Amino acid sequence: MSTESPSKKSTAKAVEPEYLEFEDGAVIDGVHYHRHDVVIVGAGGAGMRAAIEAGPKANTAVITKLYPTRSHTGAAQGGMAAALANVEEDNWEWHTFDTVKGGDYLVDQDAAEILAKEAIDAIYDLENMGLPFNRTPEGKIDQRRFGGHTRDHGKAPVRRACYAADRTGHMILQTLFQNCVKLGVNFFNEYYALDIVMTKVKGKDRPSAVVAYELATGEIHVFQAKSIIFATGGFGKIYKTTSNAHTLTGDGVGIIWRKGLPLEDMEFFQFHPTGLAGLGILLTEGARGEGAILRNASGERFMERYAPTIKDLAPRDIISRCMVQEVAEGRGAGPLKDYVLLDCTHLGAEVLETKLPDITEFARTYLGVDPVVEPVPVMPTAHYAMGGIPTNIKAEVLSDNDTVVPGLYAAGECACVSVHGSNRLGTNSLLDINVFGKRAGNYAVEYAKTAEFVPVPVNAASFVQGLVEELRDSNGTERIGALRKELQEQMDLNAQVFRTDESLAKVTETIHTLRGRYKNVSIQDKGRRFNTDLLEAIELGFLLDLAEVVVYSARNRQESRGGHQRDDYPTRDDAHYMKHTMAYLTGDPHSADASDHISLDWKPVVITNYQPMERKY
Amino acid sequence: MTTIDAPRSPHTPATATRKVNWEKWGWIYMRASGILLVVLIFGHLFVNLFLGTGVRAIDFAFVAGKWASPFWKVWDVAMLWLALIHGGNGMRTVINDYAHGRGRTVLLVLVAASVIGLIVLGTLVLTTFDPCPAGAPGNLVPSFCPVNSK
Amino acid sequence: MSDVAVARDSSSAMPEASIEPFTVTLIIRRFDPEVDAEPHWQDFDVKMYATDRVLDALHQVKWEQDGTLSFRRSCAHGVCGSDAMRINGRNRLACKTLIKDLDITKPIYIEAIKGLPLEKDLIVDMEPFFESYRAIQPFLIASDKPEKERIQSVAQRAVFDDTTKCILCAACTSSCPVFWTDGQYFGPAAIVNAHRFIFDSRDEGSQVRLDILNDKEGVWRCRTTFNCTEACPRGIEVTKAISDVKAAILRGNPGLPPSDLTLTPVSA
Amino acid sequence: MWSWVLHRITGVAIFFFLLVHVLDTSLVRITPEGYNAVINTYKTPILGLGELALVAAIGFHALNGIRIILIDFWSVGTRHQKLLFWIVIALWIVLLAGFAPRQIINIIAEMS
Ligand SMILES: Cc1cc2nc3c(=O)[nH]c(=O)nc-3n(C[C@H](O)[C@H](O)[C@H](O)COP(=O)(O)OP(=O)(O)OC[C@H]3O[C@@H](n4cnc5c(N)ncnc54)[C@H](O)[C@@H]3O)c2cc1C
Ligand code: HEM
Ligand code: SF4
Ligand code: F3S
Ligand code: FES
Repeated sequence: MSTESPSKKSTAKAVEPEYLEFEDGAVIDGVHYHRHDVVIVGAGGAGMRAAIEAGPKANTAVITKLYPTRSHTGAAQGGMAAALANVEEDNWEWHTFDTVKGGDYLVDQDAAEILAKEAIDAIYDLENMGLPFNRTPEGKIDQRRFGGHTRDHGKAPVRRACYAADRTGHMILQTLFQNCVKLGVNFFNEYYALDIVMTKVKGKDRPSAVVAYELATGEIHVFQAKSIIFATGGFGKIYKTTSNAHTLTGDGVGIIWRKGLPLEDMEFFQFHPTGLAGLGILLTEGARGEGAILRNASGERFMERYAPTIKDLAPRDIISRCMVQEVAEGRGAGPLKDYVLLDCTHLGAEVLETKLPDITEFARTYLGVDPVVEPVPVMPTAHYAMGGIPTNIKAEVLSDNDTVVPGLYAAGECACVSVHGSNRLGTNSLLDINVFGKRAGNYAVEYAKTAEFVPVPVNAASFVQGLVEELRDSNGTERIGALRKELQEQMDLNAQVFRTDESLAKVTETIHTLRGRYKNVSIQDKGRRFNTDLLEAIELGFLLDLAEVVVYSARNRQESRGGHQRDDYPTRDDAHYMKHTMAYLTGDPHSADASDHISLDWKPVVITNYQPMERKY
Repeated sequence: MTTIDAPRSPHTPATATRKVNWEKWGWIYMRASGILLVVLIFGHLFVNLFLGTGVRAIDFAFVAGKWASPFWKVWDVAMLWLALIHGGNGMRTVINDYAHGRGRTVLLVLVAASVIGLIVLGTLVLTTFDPCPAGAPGNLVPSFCPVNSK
Repeated sequence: MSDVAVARDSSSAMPEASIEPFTVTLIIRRFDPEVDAEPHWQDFDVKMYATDRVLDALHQVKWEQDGTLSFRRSCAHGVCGSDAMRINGRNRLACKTLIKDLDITKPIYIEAIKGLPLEKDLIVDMEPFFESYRAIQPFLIASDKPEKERIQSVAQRAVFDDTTKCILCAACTSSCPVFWTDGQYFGPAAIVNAHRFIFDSRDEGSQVRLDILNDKEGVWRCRTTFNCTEACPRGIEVTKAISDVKAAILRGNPGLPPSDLTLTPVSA
Repeated sequence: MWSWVLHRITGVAIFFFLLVHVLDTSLVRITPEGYNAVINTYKTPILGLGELALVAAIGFHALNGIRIILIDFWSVGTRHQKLLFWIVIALWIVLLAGFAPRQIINIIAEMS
């Protein structure tokens, strides 16, 4: 271990903190040290798209807690939007408009323009990499309709979603992985990033390394890098009912949050109305498009009461809210009266088998319910985090409304550019991960080409070492499973589609108590190899942090907009809230009053072409 | 606990060496010979075990009588070659699956040796066969033998 | 406690009684590399609902009884390929196997997939599996640089549709008796992924992949036992894919269908 | 799986029988007496049953061999592999039903 700084410029003063000098691959005091120009955290769609750009141009490493092909991008079904105009007239400007309107005007319009414009190349890139899109009779990429995508600013639905059967996400994930294999991308599989090291350079915090925990061995690795890209996906697991994977615990967003960097628009979470009850597995909107009907316990078609004209085809947010209301007022079906029913029985076996084979299979497999003869239990399911790590259009992470953190990038669901505003349009997320994943990769390389390595302090790994050892030695009485369950249930009850100041206050209280109980947690697995017990505890820590920011930001936004529906403030309030929420961690998270450790700020929305209008279809 | 070797130590595709591809031809041979063997073996079994009084009918005279005809000679030579090579190659597959290292080599050599040995032996027997060996008693040899025409 | 009677009662009265939890015994093959010399079987009783999956049962053990139980999982609905394991002697995804579809009057036996090195409990080392995958060059090899998409007819796209569904769960490879013998065989999953490109009309690397699989450890080792086809949670006709590759090797080319495009000149 | 296990077992068994069979048949080249002596042992009841097993084994191996060949070369063979397997079993039973009674009668006749 050397006390010398590798940075030649800082030789003058000996009072600088101690820095580590090491070779790539060195092991010092049991900690492994690596050095790469670019380090990407996460190997979902966004991470691998970035790796495909960065891999060939710079010394790149990808750290991922899952084998790349296990990432949740693979679960996406519907499609990926791009105005190719392969089947009918379309252009990217219409796509921009739809995105802005879909996001209830909280979208940064410069970013939305890039999204829509670069969508076309993003699709061709994927096709050229080998993605097996469905084809038109002319052999071109086929396209289909999707909610909210229209021609000429809302005149009629347009066929804009490129797709590969109902497995678009799967194909994207596989294709990107295949190309990573082709390029020989350097993956560190089943490495959990748990911290980012910030080094003070000329009084400013600069990211110098990522600290990761290797699942197989329990060893700690420090990855020094010039550019670091976060692509760690969403955090749907703060909710009980979610379409998200067990592993979507928002680690990346949590790491950034703990460093005092801001998180943007965290109150906006998309709830998809038709998830399989209790499981959250998604049933496509297409079912209602085909004529399926939502019913309560007494068989009543309750949407008739709430939306007399469009009934079951009302927007996602409205339907989700009505469903929750039915259940809250005791009209839920089932033994616990905790779900409503999606009735497809009148559609007939043929429509179900041919047009909706997937949901038919899911319902049969997972609920043992055959949609041909019985209605399917459904409830809204937490689906997508619109908010996340704030970035600009170069995918650079921001430390406030406009200051860039040099060398730090974020892309995909963990980031907030913001192209989704307060409500994401279907098929725009697969697009987001490709467009901004690619950008992140390119800008990260560009930066790494000229930048110097930021020195890594000697104690770089100590935070993670402490976290891991403390938890491993923890012999408390609280079970992680029980704490997580309570968090998720309370979030479902109080911070789901239907929020009031009262409910949000209640769940804030829950989170505070859970945080206290979390200190007394019991870790039964004391081993080093594949200690998933320990990692679930760490993940729960991130979930608690993020749930609190979501709730706190939601409490502060006293209006209803897109995915954020406040019952006590049921309308959109552009005068006060036409702006992004920026939340910062400013104190000890254990303090009783959330306002003692979270502070909020606002960030203006970038408006280029489209002035806010009432959102109706 | 399962322990396995590293998969396929450095891979050299067939094109790199351009040798005869034994795996492919072996595979094809198993099928081609299989088809022929169905005819040959069932014919053989039918004639030997089913016609007449089954295995009781078999004795030197029966065999010699059959082999007096070139038709059956060719039949049996073909069956001998096809079946032994088919079986030998099949045994090779089985050994490759379950035996490793020295044991594998030993077993493979044993199989190869017995196949070659038996093919040579069987072919010699068939080609040099004399249905009426000198000095054999008439009741043991076929009726057409000179012993019996006296 | 083994409450077999409860299980029998509720199973007979399903689905009405499905809201009543019943007790199921899991017998899990445990192995902790830091402690055990050999794997051993351990029983757990869990309270389950008819609609629960084996994955839920494993979670209940991990979350409420024994936190040391280790297994992989992510999506929980059969699309990520994390949790292939041997359940009652058959390779399945734990998240796609419902308790009620098993015979709950008997204990459920759960162990890691076979043929790959056991790491801990239900976790195996997947590296040999992925090494075979990488060896068949699982990516599009094409020299042209089109401005837009490459043209491919609907029929050409259909030829390899089945094998694009693979989620690399290893259920097939680790159910193959030939793979069990020495782990040297490429295995069905690698062949499935080679098939996906060999029969893609846009690909130019078919010959290379056919050569790789025309090898000692290639397709000829498949003895058409069909275990792979039966294990595949995505319903891929694995053995058929292998047969297609064998046929292509014998033929010397993939024998793709001709482009049947109804192309109208786009010059105007 | 089981079709393959049986195919393998029967294949190996037949191979070993064939080794012995070629050797004993070769005795014809040496002396008719020697050959007949050996062939007579085939006519004991125990080996009579063994012969039945041999025919059963060859029968299964051959029928299943044809099934494998169909799977390999018939474009929809893989899809019907289970059906083909049951056909193999059915034909095999028919084959044995034809052969076994005669063989058993022969065995009994030999014993008396
Ligand atoms: C059921 C479902 C259906 C959907 N359908 C559509 C659709 O049709 N169209 C559409 O556009 N969008 C859809 N979406 C949304 C879209 O799929 C996701 O938002 C998008 O795939 C997210 O990609 P990502 O790369 O950001 O994250 P992910 O694919 O989730 O990847 C996250 C990666 O980060 C890694 N990671 C996480 N934490 C750590 C850590 N601590 N250390 C190291 N690595 C870590 C993981 O290993 C993983 O590789 C759907 C989402 C769901 C859940
Ligand atoms: C009667 C006609 C026969 C047919 C149709 C036949 C067919 C086949 C076929 C197609 C295979 C290849 C199996 C595969 O690749 O999975 C095979 C394998 C084999 N055969 Fe035959 N065969 C016949 C007779 C014989 C005979 C007479 C013997 C013994 C000498 C024999 C011994 C074997 C062996 C040992 C194998 C290898 C088994 C394995 O790899 O699992 N077969 N047979
Ligand atoms: S072919 Fe099927 S069983 Fe094999 S890895 Fe792919 S999905 Fe899994
Ligand atoms: S299980 Fe194995 S033997 Fe062939 S048919 Fe499947 S690869
Ligand atoms: S957890 Fe993803 S396939 Fe089972």
